[in-house]
Amino acid sequence: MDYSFSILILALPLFMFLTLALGGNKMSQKFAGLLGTAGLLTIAVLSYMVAFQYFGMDRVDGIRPALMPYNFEWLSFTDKLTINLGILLDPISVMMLVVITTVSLMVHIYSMGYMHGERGFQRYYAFLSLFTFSMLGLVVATNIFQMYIFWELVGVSSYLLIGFYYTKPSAVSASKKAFIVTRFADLGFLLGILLLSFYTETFSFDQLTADGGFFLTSTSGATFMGCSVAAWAMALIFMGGAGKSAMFPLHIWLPDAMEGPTPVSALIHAATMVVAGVYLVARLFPVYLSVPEVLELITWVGAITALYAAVVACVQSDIKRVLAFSTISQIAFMIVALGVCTSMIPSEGGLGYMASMFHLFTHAMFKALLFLGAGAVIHAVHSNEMSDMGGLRKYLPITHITFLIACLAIAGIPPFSGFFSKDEILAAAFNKSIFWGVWMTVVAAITAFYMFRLYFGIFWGKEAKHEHTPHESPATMTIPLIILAVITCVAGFIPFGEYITSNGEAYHIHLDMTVAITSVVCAVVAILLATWLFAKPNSKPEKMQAALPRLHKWAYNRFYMDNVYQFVTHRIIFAYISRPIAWFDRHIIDGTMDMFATVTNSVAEKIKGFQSGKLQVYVWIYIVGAMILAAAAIYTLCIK
Amino acid sequence: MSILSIFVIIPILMMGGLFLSKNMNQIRTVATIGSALQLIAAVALVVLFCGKRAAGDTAEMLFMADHVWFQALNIHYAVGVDGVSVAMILLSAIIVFAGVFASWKINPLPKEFFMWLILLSIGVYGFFISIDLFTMFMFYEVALIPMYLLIGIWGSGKKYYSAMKLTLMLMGGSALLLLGILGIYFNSSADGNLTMNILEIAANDAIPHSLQKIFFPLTFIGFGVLGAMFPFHTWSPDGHASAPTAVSMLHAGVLMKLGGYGCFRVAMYLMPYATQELSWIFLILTGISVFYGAYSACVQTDLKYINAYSSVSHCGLVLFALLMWNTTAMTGAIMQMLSHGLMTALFFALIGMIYGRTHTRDIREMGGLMKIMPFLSVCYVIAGLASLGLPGLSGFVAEMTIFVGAFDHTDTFRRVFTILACTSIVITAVYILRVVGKILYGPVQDEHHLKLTDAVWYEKFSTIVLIIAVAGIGIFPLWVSDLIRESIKVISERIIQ
Amino acid sequence: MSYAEFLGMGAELSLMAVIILLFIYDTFASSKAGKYLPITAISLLAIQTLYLAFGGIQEALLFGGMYSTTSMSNVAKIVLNIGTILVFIQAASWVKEDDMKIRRGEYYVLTLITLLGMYFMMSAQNFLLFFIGLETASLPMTALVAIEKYKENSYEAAAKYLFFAVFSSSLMLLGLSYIYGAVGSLYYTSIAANFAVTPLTIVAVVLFLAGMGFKLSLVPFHLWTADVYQGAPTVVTSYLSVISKGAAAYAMMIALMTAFGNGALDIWINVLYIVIILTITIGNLFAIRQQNIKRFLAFSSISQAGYIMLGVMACNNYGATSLLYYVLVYIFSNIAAFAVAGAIERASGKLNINDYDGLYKTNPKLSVAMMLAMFSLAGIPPFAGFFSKFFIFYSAVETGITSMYVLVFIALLNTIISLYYYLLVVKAMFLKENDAPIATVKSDGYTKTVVFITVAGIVLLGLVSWVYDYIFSMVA
Amino acid sequence: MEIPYIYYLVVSGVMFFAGVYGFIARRNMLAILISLELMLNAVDINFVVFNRYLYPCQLEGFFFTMFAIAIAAAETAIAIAIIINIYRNIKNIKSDNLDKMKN
Repeated sequence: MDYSFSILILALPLFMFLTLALGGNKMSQKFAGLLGTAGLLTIAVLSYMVAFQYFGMDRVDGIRPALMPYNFEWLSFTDKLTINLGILLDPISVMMLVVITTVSLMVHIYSMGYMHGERGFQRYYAFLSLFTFSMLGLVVATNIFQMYIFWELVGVSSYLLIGFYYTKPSAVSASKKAFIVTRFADLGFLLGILLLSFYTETFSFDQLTADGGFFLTSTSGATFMGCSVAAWAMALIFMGGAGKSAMFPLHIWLPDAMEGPTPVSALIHAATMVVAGVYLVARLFPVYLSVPEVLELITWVGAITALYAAVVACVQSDIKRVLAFSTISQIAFMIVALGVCTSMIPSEGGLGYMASMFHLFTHAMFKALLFLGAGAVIHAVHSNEMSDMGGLRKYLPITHITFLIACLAIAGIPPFSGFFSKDEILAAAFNKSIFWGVWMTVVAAITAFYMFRLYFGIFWGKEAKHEHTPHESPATMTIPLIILAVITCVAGFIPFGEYITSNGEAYHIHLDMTVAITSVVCAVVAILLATWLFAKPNSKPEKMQAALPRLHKWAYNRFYMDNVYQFVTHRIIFAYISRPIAWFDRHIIDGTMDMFATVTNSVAEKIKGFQSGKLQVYVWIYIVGAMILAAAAIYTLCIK
Repeated sequence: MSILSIFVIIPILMMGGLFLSKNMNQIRTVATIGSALQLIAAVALVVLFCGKRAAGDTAEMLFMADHVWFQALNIHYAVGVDGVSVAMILLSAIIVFAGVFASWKINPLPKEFFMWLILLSIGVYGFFISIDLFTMFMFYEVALIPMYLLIGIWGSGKKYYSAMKLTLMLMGGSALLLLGILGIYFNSSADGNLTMNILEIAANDAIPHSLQKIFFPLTFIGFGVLGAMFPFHTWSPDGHASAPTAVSMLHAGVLMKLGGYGCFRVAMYLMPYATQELSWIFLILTGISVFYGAYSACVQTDLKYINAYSSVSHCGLVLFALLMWNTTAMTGAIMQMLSHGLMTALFFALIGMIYGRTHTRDIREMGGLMKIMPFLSVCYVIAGLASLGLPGLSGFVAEMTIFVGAFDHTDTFRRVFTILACTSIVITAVYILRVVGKILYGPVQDEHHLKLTDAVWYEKFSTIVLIIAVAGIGIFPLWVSDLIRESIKVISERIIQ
Repeated sequence: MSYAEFLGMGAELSLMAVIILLFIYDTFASSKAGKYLPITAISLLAIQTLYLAFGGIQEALLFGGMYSTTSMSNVAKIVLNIGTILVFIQAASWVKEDDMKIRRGEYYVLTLITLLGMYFMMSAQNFLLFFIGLETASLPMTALVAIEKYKENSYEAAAKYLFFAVFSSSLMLLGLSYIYGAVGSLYYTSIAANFAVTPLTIVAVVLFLAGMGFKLSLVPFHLWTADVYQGAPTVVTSYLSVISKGAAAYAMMIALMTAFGNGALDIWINVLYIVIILTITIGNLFAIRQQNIKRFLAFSSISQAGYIMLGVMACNNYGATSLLYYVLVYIFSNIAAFAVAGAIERASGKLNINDYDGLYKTNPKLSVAMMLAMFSLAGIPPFAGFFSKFFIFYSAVETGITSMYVLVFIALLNTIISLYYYLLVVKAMFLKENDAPIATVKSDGYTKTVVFITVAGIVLLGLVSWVYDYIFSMVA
Repeated sequence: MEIPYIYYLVVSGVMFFAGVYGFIARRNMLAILISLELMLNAVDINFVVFNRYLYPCQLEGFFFTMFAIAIAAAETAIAIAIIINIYRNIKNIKSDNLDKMKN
């Protein structure tokens, strides 16, 4: 079958970006918006075609082979190591294509309403296209270095979009923070790639993942600080993923990233870019399987993050921050799901792979929905603070309904999509060990709790004063909500195992009833608790705060992680390294150089006395000099 | 008469033209036409070179020519280019071209300014084309001395001090160099017929190991001073800070590359044994300058100082990669020279333009320029992204090549320094974003800035030329790296064997 | 000895002829015709130079071996002649002044007599002739230094020069007498033949070096230099700084290479080693602090003398060639500097470096000339000074002795210091802002000519390799 | 009986260094001039003595001495002229006054 048109999926957004960036300020806002949206619509259609073709194609001995319609040499380091740019089509990349283009399309449409009349509207669309281009390039990467390239590009486009309101200092610092933290993670990624490529002498995925054995043999023997080099390489690469996917302790950039326009948060910081880490691990899944100790690490990181983020989300008052932390926690679910895998075969411990991909898919939809909904709310009340909201359900009916659907989905209530995917994850966790199962179930329960705290806080509770009564958003904003809501309702029934599994063979999803029931029960209990606390305005929440103040305070301040970072960057880097170095440079190094000059001058000053102008002194020096020279010569030649 | 001599003849003619020209317009015409011709010639040279290579001419140097100059001392005027020199010539041509436009409204004494600038470019071109030690050294010094007047007359700040310091330190470097060159020459051949021709010296390979250990440090430090190697870099912050725009561009963009070029063309190529023996010392020094420069850039408040220190860091990376002496790393080093040359030139051009409007370079006194002068700000962001190694711009390609190459060494010592060097990409991001955040974003600091205007056509032109070059290398790196690699191979293999 | 042999000393004879002609002209010319004296002197000397160059003077050994003409000495004389011509051109505008009118004849005659003395000194193969030449060169020089006898400082300069000269020459005589006592002859060849290293001969050689060190103003025998240079008329100073220095350097090289060539080699090599280091360094250190341009150039010429001595140290053909070449280049550079300084002095009476602030605004041509001279002295390419320095170092290292590398290294470090103070002058002229710079100088044709010629020389002497190769072919 | 030549050398040496001392110590320029004469004549004695005793069969030293005397005379003439000139200008001939130019 012919996939040559798939190049357009990359070419078009790049073209859109260039047009909007260079010609943007010539064209009207409306035109720019329509242009961008139209472009993205085409891209979406194209990627649906690809998906249709790809999944429509019948299996070759049980699996769908990976296709590489394009793969050309971009830069060659050595005879073996070359960076190629190309397009790799396999189940997960095609799935990602669908997710990205869908959400991106929604966001494009939505933004026409949300960003209406903003300064730099064209710039905004240009950046969106740039991001779409980079993200698509990332998912279709044929080799790890191409992935790194686009990895950096999504980083920069997210930087640009977070800092979109560049006159707002908070936005600027947030964008800076986001870029630098992820950059730091990418350092690990880069070092990992270097290690990996040094031993395997290849970047390309199909060779790396051919079978884990190849990788192990090529690095066999080499160890560093007790661990095998393979483990180090994969751990470092995961560090990159953790940075992008905001895993603890590299998560701190994501909450601040909410300074960007809300649609951006929906697209980049909820649905697509932040799952890049998950995608990376999934991409290298066979390799990770060959280094179980790293998988163990991944599981722990994911689990801790999930719990941490969930707890913090319970007490945040800024609705976007709540969503941000829920995002972190949900991604952690996917990470855990990958971590708990033990083999390639879904039925024997490889379930998590499918589960995490499934959750990635559903989560992208309902989390985008949540953010867009939150955007609509903010649009209506011009504030992010829960205290300025409450009782909005009669003003924003559509938003209310869609938001509720999304909350149910994320809480894991059947029949919404979130239920199915999360259920698979929990099942996978229980497969690994009861410990992880319980842990994740608890987290799921907390998730339900804080989501409904949020829901009630926005749409119920007592009304806040509004200077002008809030009103429902324009159609451009509501239509995407509705579409996403619909997807959220039906996505759960997609036979996901047919399409994506760890070993590529079809796997029939069957609900593990015990797991499902426990999780649903927990969720319902949590929701009821939330209802009891927040549905009607009352003093119970304050009482609870008073009951355990320390915990609340810590949670509210996100366990002071940001302060730790503040300390590291400003105290250590700036005060204790940079300033001393700068001082050393100016005073010691430079001082030495200047010292040569000053010494020379002072010597010149000292000896000026010889030139006394007195003839007889001159003669005296003359004869003494001659005598000394003679004496020296005699000493060297005759006596010595 | 080789076509290479064109690169020396055109500037000389330009100086004649400038000398005769009466008013500003004539000066500009001469400068523009001349530099354009140089650029065309450089491009033509690249094409011819690639053509010859493609035609299977595998000689180490092409377009060679050799005229006896001082019979008695067998000093020749010998020229020839390999891929590296071609790349460097192209770089110089681009930057000179951009520099002419960057100093379109130079004042006072425009005529003298351009004449000195062109004299400098004569030195640069001559250095890159010549393969005779004496001629090379002569052109090297020709390139150095105009800096004194260019900074001293048209500079700003404490220009006298900076100019004097720069000149004296570089001359100190060339003093070591001269001794090294003489030493190399007098040991250039086992059988009495001495030569100054680099290729012949390399072919003879007659320098005794014991002497190599003396002359290698002499030459390497001698060039390293110009390459801003720690601890001989202190001329560069002051020098750059005080220099006028075009001069900073040429100086950081091209002149500092003379250092790196000389380091491998003379020091490493002619004395492979000493390179292997002693490279560790200089690895330490250059490794230091890589992150030392980056860290000191973090706390500077003067735009030009920030750039100067980042130049220290990047040029340190160049020498660092050279000292890894394997083909990949050295190729990366040359590409880093190219990319750093272009983007630093871009940086200094933009800083000059911003300074020309705000009359301050202190980042604490600026802010929100993105609103006021969008074009310059966007260009600045692009330059910044290039500098912190964003894929699709030249910096990324060079750095990645360097790191991959440097990683080829398995011994712990080099590993550690490679990883240290890698960390610089994070620090770079820190100080670049710090500046961007402070001066381009955020609220406007100074009400007077609101009246300022954006770039005018010649400024736009000069920046766009550079940006195109930066992006060109970043997006299509393959031809550059191929151009460089096969020439580097000869040298690296010579060192490794 | 026949007439034909006698032509062997054609250089001296022709010079004497020039002197006599000038003398007659000066004596009998009417005051009206008198103002053509300078051009006459210049053209006569030029003719004589051409005769030296193309007159086909044979190599000869006359007066029982006391006197010898070689192609090398011939070249050396040509070099000195060129310098003298340049000085004469420079002097032409000076002798037009009123209080010089009556003395212009004396000036030219005396100068040429000193030149004659140098000729003899350079051609000598016997210390008697050498000594006579030396004194013939230095005694009229005293009169020249004092020629503006009512001017401030001139008598002081003259007194210092004279007493110092006689003192040093008497020390040198003492040395020569010991050599005579030890060897029994004053012929270079026979001294070289039976020279034995004893404390006596060592003292003798050192005293000889001291005597020459005075003329070359090597440290520690240099202290007269700055005062005399400052006190003497600028034209005389430039003559003193280039011509007599060059002649002394050449004569000293000949004496050291032939008379003290083999036996005494390691005596003077070691002594000179120390002396060179002292000379270059001390000269530089003093030059840094000078304000008066003439004193400044005096100290710079001291350190230049140190570089010249490197050629003597090399003690081979390269050394001799490089020495002559260096002297030639140095003549051009220094005379350019003195010509500019003199022109400015005559116009404004200002001699301090910080009076030159902003000179470029008012006198672009002069300042450019001065700058090129400074660059050439500092050894900046593409100007001749760079080449001469490089070749001097080349010849020194060519010996292959390690200590020579060290010496060259020290010299190189000193070039940095020297660059510093040469740049100070450039800085004053080009960089410094000054609202009241020296007014535009109306310089006459002679000054223009000399500045033009010297600048042309500075630019071309290096790039045109023919000069060096010619000297080399003459030396070898 | 004959006086050994070493005695002459002692005399000449004493003369010479007396001259040096006088040159450095005396302040009157005429005295300095006289000291110079002492030095030159001491050297002349050396030449003559060496010639007479060591190399009696040649005349080189004698001739040298003659030239040296002649030159000394010339030098004295110039010196006197200059001293007179100084006297005209500053009305004394103390060598201390010759330090207008220094450093």
